[in-house]
Amino acid sequence: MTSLVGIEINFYVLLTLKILAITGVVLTGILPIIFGELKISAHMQSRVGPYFAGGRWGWAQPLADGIKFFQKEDLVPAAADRQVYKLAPYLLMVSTLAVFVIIPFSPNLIAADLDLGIFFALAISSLSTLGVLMAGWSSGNKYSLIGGLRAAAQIIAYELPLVLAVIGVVIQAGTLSMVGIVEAQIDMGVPYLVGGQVIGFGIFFTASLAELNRTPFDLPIAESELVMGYLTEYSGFRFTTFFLAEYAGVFSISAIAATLFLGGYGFWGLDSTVFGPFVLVAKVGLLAFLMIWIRWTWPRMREDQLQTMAWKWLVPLALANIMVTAIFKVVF
Amino acid sequence: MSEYFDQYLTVLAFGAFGAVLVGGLLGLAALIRPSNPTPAKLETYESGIDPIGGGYSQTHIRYYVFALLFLIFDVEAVFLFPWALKIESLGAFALWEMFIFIAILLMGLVYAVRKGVLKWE
Amino acid sequence: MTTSTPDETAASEPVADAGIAALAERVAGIAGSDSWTADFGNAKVRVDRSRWVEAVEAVRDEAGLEFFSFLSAIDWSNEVAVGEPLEDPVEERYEVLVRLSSGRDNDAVTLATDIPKDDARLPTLVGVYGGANWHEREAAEMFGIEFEGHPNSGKLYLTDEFEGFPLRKTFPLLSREIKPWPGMVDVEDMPSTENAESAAAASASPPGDAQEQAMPQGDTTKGDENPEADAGGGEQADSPPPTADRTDGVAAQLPSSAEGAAEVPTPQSPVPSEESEAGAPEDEATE
Amino acid sequence: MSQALDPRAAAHVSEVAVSVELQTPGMTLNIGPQHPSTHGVLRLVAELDGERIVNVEPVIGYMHRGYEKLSEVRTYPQITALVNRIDWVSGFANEIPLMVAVERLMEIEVPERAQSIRLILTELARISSHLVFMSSYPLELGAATPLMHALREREHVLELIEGATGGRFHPNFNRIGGVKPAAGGGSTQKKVVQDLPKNFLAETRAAMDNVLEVCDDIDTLVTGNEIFQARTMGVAVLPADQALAYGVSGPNLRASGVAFDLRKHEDYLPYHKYDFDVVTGDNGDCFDRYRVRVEEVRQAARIVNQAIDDLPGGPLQAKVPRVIKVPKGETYVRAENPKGEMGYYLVSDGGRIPYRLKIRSASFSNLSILPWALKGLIVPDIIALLGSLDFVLGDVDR
Repeated sequence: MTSLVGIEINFYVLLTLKILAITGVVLTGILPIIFGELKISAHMQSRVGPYFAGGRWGWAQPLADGIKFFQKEDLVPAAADRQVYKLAPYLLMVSTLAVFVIIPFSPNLIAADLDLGIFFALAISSLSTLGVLMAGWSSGNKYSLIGGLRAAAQIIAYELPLVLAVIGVVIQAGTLSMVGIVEAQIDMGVPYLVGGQVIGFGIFFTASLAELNRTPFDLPIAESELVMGYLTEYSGFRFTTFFLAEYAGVFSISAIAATLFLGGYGFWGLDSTVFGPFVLVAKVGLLAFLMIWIRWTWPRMREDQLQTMAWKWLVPLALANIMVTAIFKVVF
Repeated sequence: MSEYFDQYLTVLAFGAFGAVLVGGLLGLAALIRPSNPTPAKLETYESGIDPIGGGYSQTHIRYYVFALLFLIFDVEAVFLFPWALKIESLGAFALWEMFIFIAILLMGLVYAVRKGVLKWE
Repeated sequence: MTTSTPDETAASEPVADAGIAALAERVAGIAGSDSWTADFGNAKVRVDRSRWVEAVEAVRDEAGLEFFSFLSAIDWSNEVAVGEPLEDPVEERYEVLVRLSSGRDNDAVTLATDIPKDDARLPTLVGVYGGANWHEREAAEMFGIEFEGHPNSGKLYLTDEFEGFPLRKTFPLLSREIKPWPGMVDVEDMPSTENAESAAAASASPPGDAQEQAMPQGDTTKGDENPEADAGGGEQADSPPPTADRTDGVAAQLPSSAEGAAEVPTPQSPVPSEESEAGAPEDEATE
Repeated sequence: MSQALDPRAAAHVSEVAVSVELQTPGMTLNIGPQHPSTHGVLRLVAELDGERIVNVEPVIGYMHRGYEKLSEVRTYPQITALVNRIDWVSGFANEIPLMVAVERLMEIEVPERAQSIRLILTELARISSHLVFMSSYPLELGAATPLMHALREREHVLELIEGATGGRFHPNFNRIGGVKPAAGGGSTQKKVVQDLPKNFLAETRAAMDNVLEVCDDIDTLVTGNEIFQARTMGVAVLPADQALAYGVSGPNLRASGVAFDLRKHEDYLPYHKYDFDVVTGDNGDCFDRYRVRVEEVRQAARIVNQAIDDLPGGPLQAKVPRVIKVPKGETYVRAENPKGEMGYYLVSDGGRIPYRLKIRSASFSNLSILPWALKGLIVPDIIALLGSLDFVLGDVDR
């Protein structure tokens, strides 16, 4: 028996409630991010962007797109490896949703505060690359194949800085639990971004862009080179699954970054149990805006440059960050 | 034990929910979407003309050495997590020990860079 | 990144004909030829087919003409399937042209060689100028000239199945076979007697007057309202609509219908046309 | 391709041999004709080893319209309408060399005002063409935002061209011996000759200010960007000697350090009256090709401003016979078009239609260096090189 808000409820009922609540939060979280991507990019480019769907500001555009994709024909290329081709979106969505288990929206509103916490999140989230690789390989398309291979190369380059950047936080907090990390920051009075992990945050954010395949690391998709990379052959709602998973990924990685470095659900003077979810979503919005901003500003890197940057700069920098953090932790 | 089990049951449930979500929505879409495949539609896309050879042609993976390096450092990261958790209680000795560990690994990286294997060729 | 105004070009003035003649003479010397012309700003040196490659190479190295502008050919033919036949009969041959220029100043020369039609072969220039590759492929598929030693002799523009050599004068233009081009209206007589009369007047009076007499009222402004009309349409919009009187034969017959007009000394045609309208502002400005 | 001339090719052949030893059969990939980055319908058949290019064979001709053949059945004024469809991004500039060639054979002196108007519109065409490049090139490298900013200014420039000529892309504005009275006025019935629209000069001046501003914006947004520089600097270098031998011209040639600009060397338009610099690059890489174009927009704006300041008065048309018959003769007139050297080799036998019209288009020669230049690059660099060559398929295929 577990408690959500202090009332004893049957575990399975609670589980269902959690799933529904978090699905609701995620949906209400990613639809604005998708809409934000459309609108923010438009305004950055002196355009208006979506305008008609839904009446005001075109707010219903993401929904309209979803409904449109819902009606589209779903094609599996004759040359494709059908099983793998169909399995790939499942794997992607499963790994993306499983990450939401450990995101603390408030001290109590968390699906499961695992002991392994952040370690689990890192492990599960990199599974999505496997989905991408499967999609690329099984399409029977050369662009997709190259795109899938690029995705694999990318995770090799960026998984390590991502993990090493987290270790700095773990040293400071002394726990892997997500709630524990947030509470440590609340105790400390400032988020870790200010409290010693500036470099760690920079590395984590850069690497998470790469993990999400977003510009400037959108090599696996690379529209101008590989058409749509591993997504080239996907159509209809199967394509939408990838699309949703991408934005769910934006949400989850932003939430993890907010939890690790920006103090998660905590904010000075606000009661975490009540305002926690709003505070977290606001921080997620901030990071998502940063990602959108970067995407519509920067060109794309080349994969050799990406590897060089990861191995020659980020990995040594992350190790140095660990050492300095450890020294501070032991000495002071 | 029970709580541990419950926690991972939650994880499993979330994973299952993801699968059900995709499957359910795809199934729902299958009810209303058209399905009219023709050979031309099922052709893989290669810039508008018939593909040359198959899509599964052999290709040269340039990042093999990177993959090896990744493996080594990823294992290192697994070692680092427990150390990072307990460093406060373990004190200076653990600090030095891990520094030596990291230094040895870094030497490997420097060696790889000097050998030129990190050039994308 | 530098922005510069090269000294030798800053004061570049229109090229004097004498300069071009001198250039042509000099290049002819280098190419080992004594046949050159320098008309209309085009220094042209005629070299013998047997010395083609070495002449081009010598011109590149000794005259410093290292910029490869283009290579193409002319089909000198007395028999034509399209267009108008030549006024004076010529010797049947292909003339291969290569245009070379300097990358520093305005020196530029056309080298030409004649090859007979029954033996349309020429050694390739790919070894001298890399850029000759595509140009020679184009000339080969368009004229049927074989460039010996060319590393990649496949078709460039046309499909592999295409038969014939489109730019030969004897190659018919299929669309013209099916439907003759209405674009020749500007040299055809108008159906109305009024215009026929003014035609007589036009041939006897200076252009400005003829212009006014021949101008059907309001017709010329029509083109202005429709400036984006497509290729043929844009031209036609400026002219009166084609009439039943126009030539309906195939393209090869067009010249014969135009002969009448061609015999009249300029200005020949009374029909308000693209040119007549374009001429209007000038006439008025000078009045 | 001659091995002796081409040490790079030889080096690549040895590389290929190494790959063969490793028994990695390559992948053959079609890039184009339906591809986001091939500017239309270019097709590259690339043999890849991983992502590295072993050999590449460009396939062109999807847009071949046979303009040289069509020219042989059209009168000279009709050909104008054909040629401004060759490089449609700078339609006006295509007409100029043909007009000059005809005028040269007919020995017509074009009035000064017409020449200046031609010059202004040619430079506007150059600006609009280069703005397309400045917008599409970053897009091909993955940055979507500069596209909108550069295209917005191009729209204003196109409006100017439309105001003067009546056409945005295909002005068909030149007449043998001068230019056509503008679409806005030009009623011959009223005997009023109105050549340029009323506010043309003021609007052009304002547009030039905006163009210069957008150049600065693009500099801030793109030129200084480190990722952009990493993607373009030192990538796909075209050495000057190779560029010349392949007939690469225009900004692509100047980026390789050759200060060759036909506006300085030829007299097809009165460029000698105006002050402007020939922009050259140092390395011949993609970055230089980009930089040269941005700088050329500034120079073009400078020329336009000067030309507006002292636009001569006078007639728009020389006296020409109403039916154009070009005397017997041959000439070649070339002009510095936005894409490079555009030339017409005109052979007339004295009739109303040309006997032969060879169209030398810049993009054709610029693109012919591809098989040489692409060897040994990797897939992302193909796009970097293709974009930096700034070709238009209509100009390649004609």
